[in-house]
Amino acid sequence: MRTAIVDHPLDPAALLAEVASTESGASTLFVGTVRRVNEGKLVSGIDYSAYGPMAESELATIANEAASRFGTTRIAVEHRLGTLALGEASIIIAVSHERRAAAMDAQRFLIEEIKKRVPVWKREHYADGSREWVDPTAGVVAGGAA
Amino acid sequence: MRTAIVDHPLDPAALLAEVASTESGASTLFVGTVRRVNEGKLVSGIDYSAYGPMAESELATIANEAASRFGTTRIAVEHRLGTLALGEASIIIAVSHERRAAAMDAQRFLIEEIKKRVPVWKREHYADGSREWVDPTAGVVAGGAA
Amino acid sequence: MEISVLLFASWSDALGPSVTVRVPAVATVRDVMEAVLARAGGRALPKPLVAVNHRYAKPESPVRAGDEVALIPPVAGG
Amino acid sequence: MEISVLLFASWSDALGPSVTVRVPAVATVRDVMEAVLARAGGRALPKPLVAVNHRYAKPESPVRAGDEVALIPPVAGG
Repeated sequence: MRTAIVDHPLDPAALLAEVASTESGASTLFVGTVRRVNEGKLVSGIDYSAYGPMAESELATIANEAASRFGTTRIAVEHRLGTLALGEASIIIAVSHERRAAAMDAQRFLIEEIKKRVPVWKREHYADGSREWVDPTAGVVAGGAA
Repeated sequence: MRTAIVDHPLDPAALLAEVASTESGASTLFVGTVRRVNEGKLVSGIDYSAYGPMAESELATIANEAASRFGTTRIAVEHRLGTLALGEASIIIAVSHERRAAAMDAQRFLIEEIKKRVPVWKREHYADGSREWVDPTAGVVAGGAA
Repeated sequence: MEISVLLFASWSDALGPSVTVRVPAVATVRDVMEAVLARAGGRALPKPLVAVNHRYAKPESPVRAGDEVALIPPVAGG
Repeated sequence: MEISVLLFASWSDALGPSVTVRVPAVATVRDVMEAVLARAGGRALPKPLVAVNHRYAKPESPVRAGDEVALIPPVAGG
């Protein structure tokens, strides 16, 4: 099991190889990438930043939860920080398990918990030159302002 | 969208690259591999064989169903035939989608339907020298014998 | 009419890669299946489905001369 | 006592990477939060959570001198 916050391009094949095992019947890879269009706006890139030490500890905690919930320690997660171009990967989650259903369940658990809990923020750059911090709770929570 | 029955080793990174797009926010990869232990028996390898033309058409049909059900044509599937060693990949499913939930839903739909419908068979070779056709319905359907 | 039926996996091991069976001129998948089962005799073989022209077919579906018919034992791909 | 609070994203843009606030000697996360909110004045900033020593903390959790306290605006990783 390994989780890391990194500042270099991610390598999906390396993470897949890292979790592979002859005990496994299935491996899954989740790759989050920078999308050209978000909420109707043309994106040109994204800055990812984090509260480093907490992001690392929260990532590790989530991986431990996945391990005990789904019964595999063959988990590798890397989250990238810095300025990413369109199509670049911001996160890769690799899971390998004896059983395919558990591998897929663990994959989904990991990305959903990471999205909710890991202190990472993104500022989208738009084609019109503007920038904005992405707030997934905006429009969900009433009166979100401090 | 591309599906194929092949007789060479599979390349996960190539399939991931094939479905990638700047329109996508998420890509998933499912890799099925030869497991060392199955039903308590030590496996030394697996022969995969198929009813070729039907396997190809059924794979393509399932990919088309996934495309219309989940709204993405960025799907690539390769199923390998022949004799595979422990740890080798028998199938790779790559899906890319604007939204992560749909990418993961499509991944699961594809592997479950392929397991049910594509006419591929495997004969496991065991460490003790014996061989056996794998019958996922054995012990499930009463009186399965012809 | 005579219909050649493709066999796979344990069925192919037991009876060869194909068998030719004789069925009525107006025949169904069920007729073909029964004719092949008769060839299997008492062997314990897993219950198959039938495909006609590369698609799974119901027992009541027609089988015509020239159709590609195959017995599909329980699949185990992926 | 004085507590230094780390800020991120839009909060950091508005108030800098950290602010130091004065709270009672026996203080809670809520006390710290209120002191930081006072610094934000009327600015529209997204509602944050608070972390103490790298873990999310409830409003009633204690804050002690030397704790690493951070305001966590809505996260958007992955």
